[in-house]
Amino acid sequence: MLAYYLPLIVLVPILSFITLVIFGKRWGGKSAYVSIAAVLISLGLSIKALIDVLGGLSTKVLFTWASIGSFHITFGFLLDPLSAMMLVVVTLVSALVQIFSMGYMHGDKRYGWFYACLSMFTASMLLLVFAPNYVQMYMAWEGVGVFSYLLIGFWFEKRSASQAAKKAFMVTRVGDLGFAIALILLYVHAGTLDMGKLFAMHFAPALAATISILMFFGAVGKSAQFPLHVWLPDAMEGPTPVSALIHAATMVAAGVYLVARSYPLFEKGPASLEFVAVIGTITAFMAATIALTATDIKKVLAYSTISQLGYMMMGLGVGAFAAGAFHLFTHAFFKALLFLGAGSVIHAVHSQEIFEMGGLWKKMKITSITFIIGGLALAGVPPFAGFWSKDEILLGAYTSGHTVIFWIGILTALLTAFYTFRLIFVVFFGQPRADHHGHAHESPAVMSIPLLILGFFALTAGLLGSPFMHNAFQGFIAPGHEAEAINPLVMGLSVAVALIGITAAWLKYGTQLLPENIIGKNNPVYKLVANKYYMDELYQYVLITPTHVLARFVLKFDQIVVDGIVNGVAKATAAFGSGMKRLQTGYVQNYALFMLVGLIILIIWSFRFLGIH
Amino acid sequence: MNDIITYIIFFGLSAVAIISALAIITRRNLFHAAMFLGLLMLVVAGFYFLLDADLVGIMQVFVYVGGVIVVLLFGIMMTSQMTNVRMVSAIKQKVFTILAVAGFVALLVSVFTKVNLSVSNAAVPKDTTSLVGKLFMTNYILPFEVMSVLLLAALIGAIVIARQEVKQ
Amino acid sequence: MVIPLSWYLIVSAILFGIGLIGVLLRQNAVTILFSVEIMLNAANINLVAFSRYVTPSVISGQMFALFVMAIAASEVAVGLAIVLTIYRNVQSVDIDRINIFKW
Amino acid sequence: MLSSSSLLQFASHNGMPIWVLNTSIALIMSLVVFALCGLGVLILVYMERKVAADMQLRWGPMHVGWHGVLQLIADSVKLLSKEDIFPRNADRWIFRLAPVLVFLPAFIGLMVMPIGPHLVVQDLNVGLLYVLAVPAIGVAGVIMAGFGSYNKYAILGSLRSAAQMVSYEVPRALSILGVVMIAGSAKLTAIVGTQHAWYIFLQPIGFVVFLVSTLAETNRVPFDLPETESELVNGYHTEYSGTRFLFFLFGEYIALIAGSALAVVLFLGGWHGPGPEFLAPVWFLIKMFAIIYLAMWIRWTLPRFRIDQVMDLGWKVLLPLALLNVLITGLIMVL
Repeated sequence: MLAYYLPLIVLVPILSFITLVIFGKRWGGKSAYVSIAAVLISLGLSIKALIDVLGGLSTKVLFTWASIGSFHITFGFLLDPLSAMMLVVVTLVSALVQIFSMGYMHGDKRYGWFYACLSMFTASMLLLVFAPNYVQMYMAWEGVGVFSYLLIGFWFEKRSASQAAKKAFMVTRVGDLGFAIALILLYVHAGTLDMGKLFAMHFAPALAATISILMFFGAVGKSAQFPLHVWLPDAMEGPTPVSALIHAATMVAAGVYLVARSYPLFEKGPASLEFVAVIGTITAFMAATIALTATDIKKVLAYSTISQLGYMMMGLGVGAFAAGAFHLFTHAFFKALLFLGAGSVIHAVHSQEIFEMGGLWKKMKITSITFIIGGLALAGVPPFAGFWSKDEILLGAYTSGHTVIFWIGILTALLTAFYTFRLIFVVFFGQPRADHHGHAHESPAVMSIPLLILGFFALTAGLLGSPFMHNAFQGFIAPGHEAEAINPLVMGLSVAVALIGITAAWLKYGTQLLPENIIGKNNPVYKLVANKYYMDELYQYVLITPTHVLARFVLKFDQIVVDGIVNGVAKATAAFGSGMKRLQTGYVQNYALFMLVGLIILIIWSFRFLGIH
Repeated sequence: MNDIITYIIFFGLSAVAIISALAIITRRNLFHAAMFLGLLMLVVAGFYFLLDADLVGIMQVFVYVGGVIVVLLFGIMMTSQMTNVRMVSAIKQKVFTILAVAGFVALLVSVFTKVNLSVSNAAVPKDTTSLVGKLFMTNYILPFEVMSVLLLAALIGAIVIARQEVKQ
Repeated sequence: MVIPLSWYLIVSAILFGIGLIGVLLRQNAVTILFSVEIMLNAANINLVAFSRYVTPSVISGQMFALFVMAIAASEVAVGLAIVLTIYRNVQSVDIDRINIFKW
Repeated sequence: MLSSSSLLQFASHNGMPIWVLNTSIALIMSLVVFALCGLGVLILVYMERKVAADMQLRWGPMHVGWHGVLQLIADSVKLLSKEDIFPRNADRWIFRLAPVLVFLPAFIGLMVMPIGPHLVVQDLNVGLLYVLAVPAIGVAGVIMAGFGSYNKYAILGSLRSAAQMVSYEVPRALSILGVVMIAGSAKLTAIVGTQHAWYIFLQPIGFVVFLVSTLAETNRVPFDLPETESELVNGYHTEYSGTRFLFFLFGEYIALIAGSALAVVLFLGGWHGPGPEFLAPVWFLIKMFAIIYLAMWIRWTLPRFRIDQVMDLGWKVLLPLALLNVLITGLIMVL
């Protein structure tokens, strides 16, 4: 069965990008329609692809991109359940984000450029999802990086935005280095970068583990895992729809997708999976604790994203491949929902500080309801999407015998529920804490309708993988990985901690029952958490400051020693030249005379010594 | 007897040639120098006739006397520095130059007299004009074409260089 | 063939030397142009003489002489144009006035 | 060479070296041609005055001799007896040399003209080139005349004249190419010999271009820019008088004769004509004088060009026409 519509899924947004780069400035507000139309076409084709895959299609469309000797780089479109799922998620979230942006970005002076970047960002991600080989994946991976850089720094007039963009780009590059080394190792040992061939090959476990861990470094960077998570909270400087796109479907999902896609490779070196699980767990727990203290609505959501990504990695790491992918799927919806909801709130009150909000429930019904749906999904309350997938992951950890990881997961779930509802209670309930959002009102339809759609998905997406539907999703994604039997203990525990968390949040923030400060702000633990475990400072002192010192030393060395040598040579040459220039009289006749003398000498020499008679 | 008249012609031409060449480089009046140059060209044409190269001789007259000399005279008249030009260059290399050139000429002459040149007694072709034409179109077609391009370039180049900038 | 080849060569060498002196010593650009013409003609005499004496049936020497004439013609045209331009710019054709190529 | 085998035999019989014979014959022939030229010029001047008068419906010279035929003798005597004037700052040698240099090349050019089947002084292989090249030396004479006179009108006239002559040399030489291509030789006798049909019928464009550029070469009206009385007094010979002026006059008329003779040789079948062979020179002269009459007719009927028009005509009309003629001829010959 031919599937030549697949390239169109990527090509249409790229065309939209080219068009908008050329005409975006002239068209202004109208450029949104081009981009949205493009992404809707992609969405339609993606749904068709998904249906085809459900109908049993699994195909590759390949083009030869470059041939270097015996090394052929193909450019292709791989369609299988995992990529089909991702296609739909990416294009759907992208479409909704773009529609939402029509309201959110209304009147921005670089409107056309914004949509151009969104188009290309989406296209890069789609290309990454489609990649049948690591070369294409790496290229698309970097494309995602570049356009995330452009979008995070979209308001580059703001110094913090441009700094955040640089930080995001550079931190992810650290991870990319590992990825690149992994690819080189792969090529050296296997001679190919085609996934199908690679996965069918045999690798020594140690080698596979090394390669996998290096590759995982890439994912650590892109998916903001410990210890390279520091860029993501700062990336909140970008426009909120961009945050939604980054966090839900495109950028951070790329890392998880990489691990999921390369899962056969990881399985060849089991140690790497342990590594993934540990990193995921640390990330999940650490980010959750930081989220407890964050007061910026987007920062809270950002840390929750990191935490959830940690969950996904944990799931993948403990062997629950389908659960990890499933969580990626559900998370995309409710996290996009939460971010767009946050965007709606910010749009209304022009502030990001949660303690300046409050009582928005009365003014923004749609936003509030959908946001609460998203919060419930995130907190893991049944029957919302997040419950099912998170439960699967915990179950996977439990059944695979990772007890410590399991308990930390449970604890993290508790924290998640707590900080999510802390956010909800502070923002939407109680009294308005600052008077400057008296004018707050519900957002326009272009913003609220995407919220409703996402709310629907956040409510229902989880059911696809629930036991009620016989774990249809897992069966679809990973037919080999049979779904675990329901464990009432795990499920009950998870529901319990979610409810406990919500209750605690209600007690603390929904009522005045508890005193203002249970934990003093000077408590060292609080300080540690509020300062994000001093990670940024650590980087500052361990990496950046020494680098600066080294750079200054190198600069001095260059200025004094290297430049000294170079300038010395130049001065010597100049001195020699100014001595020799006396020979250059500027009179042609003078030169001609010396030519003549030279000629005479040459003739005599040739007669005398060459023996010409 | 026929030989005598040939000798007379040769020496006469040589004498005139050398005298006019000397005159060219010593006359302070450029117009006179140009006249002597014309004379020298005619004498050289005479040498060509003596050497049975009638086409080259005619061409010498045609190109040099009819063309080059006229152009030179034009140029001289336009620079309006015809008479009493300063002759000796400010560069102080007079003695050395004359020594070097004398040495060079002596070297050439010694070579010419000492080297035994193989002289052939083959017949001279009758109609050189058509032979030259054929050679231009066969063996020498590339130089011929290159030469035509060169002449065109020289023509355009001379016009471009010498044209006065038209000021508005 | 009564006159030996070397006589022609000697005459042309003398003419060449005279032209060379003119090029090296004269100060007027036009005179230098004249001197260059003398040298070219001296060389041409050589070419034709060799052609006549060494390869009488093959007239390549004459061909070369014709080519030299064409080159000389273009040389005069361009050279004169340059002299005129120099004259317009510095009101002189003395070449020691135009040593602006010097450092 | 007039030479016939009988003369050579005569020479060898009497022990006379061949070079003496050759040289003496050449000298005698030159003298004959010179005398003929002098006579021709006298006839031409008289003819010009009569033609001019005829064109203007008047008598012309009538007093000296029958119908004024001796007027020219009188004029010559007057000119020869005039004072020889040197302008004060004139460059004497140049001034003296100029008339000779105008006159002599034109005269030498006539040396290769074949008047009859064997009536030619020197029949060169490169005769055609010779008749083009040698008169070109006259340009130098014109410039010398202007420069030597130390007179601004003379200099302007001579520069104009030289520019004009050099410019028209190009279309003139190119217009002849067609004839050379058909005849397959640059030898004048050969050109005439192959001319069973007059080349004017085969080369009409060539003939027109040749005639017009010959008129310009010889500075005849309507191309007599160098001596436009109204602007340049009398051009390059403003300062000349007496004998030297006579030389210029001679030079100009000989140039006209040479041009007309060349036209006859190239286009009008040379000496060919009905009747016995000894009539050949007569036919030649008749044709030549027809051309000369045509030139005079043009002179007295057409107004003068401006200098820019002259240059335009030469470079923009005649040169392309001549090239076109060569192209067409070549195409026809190849096809």
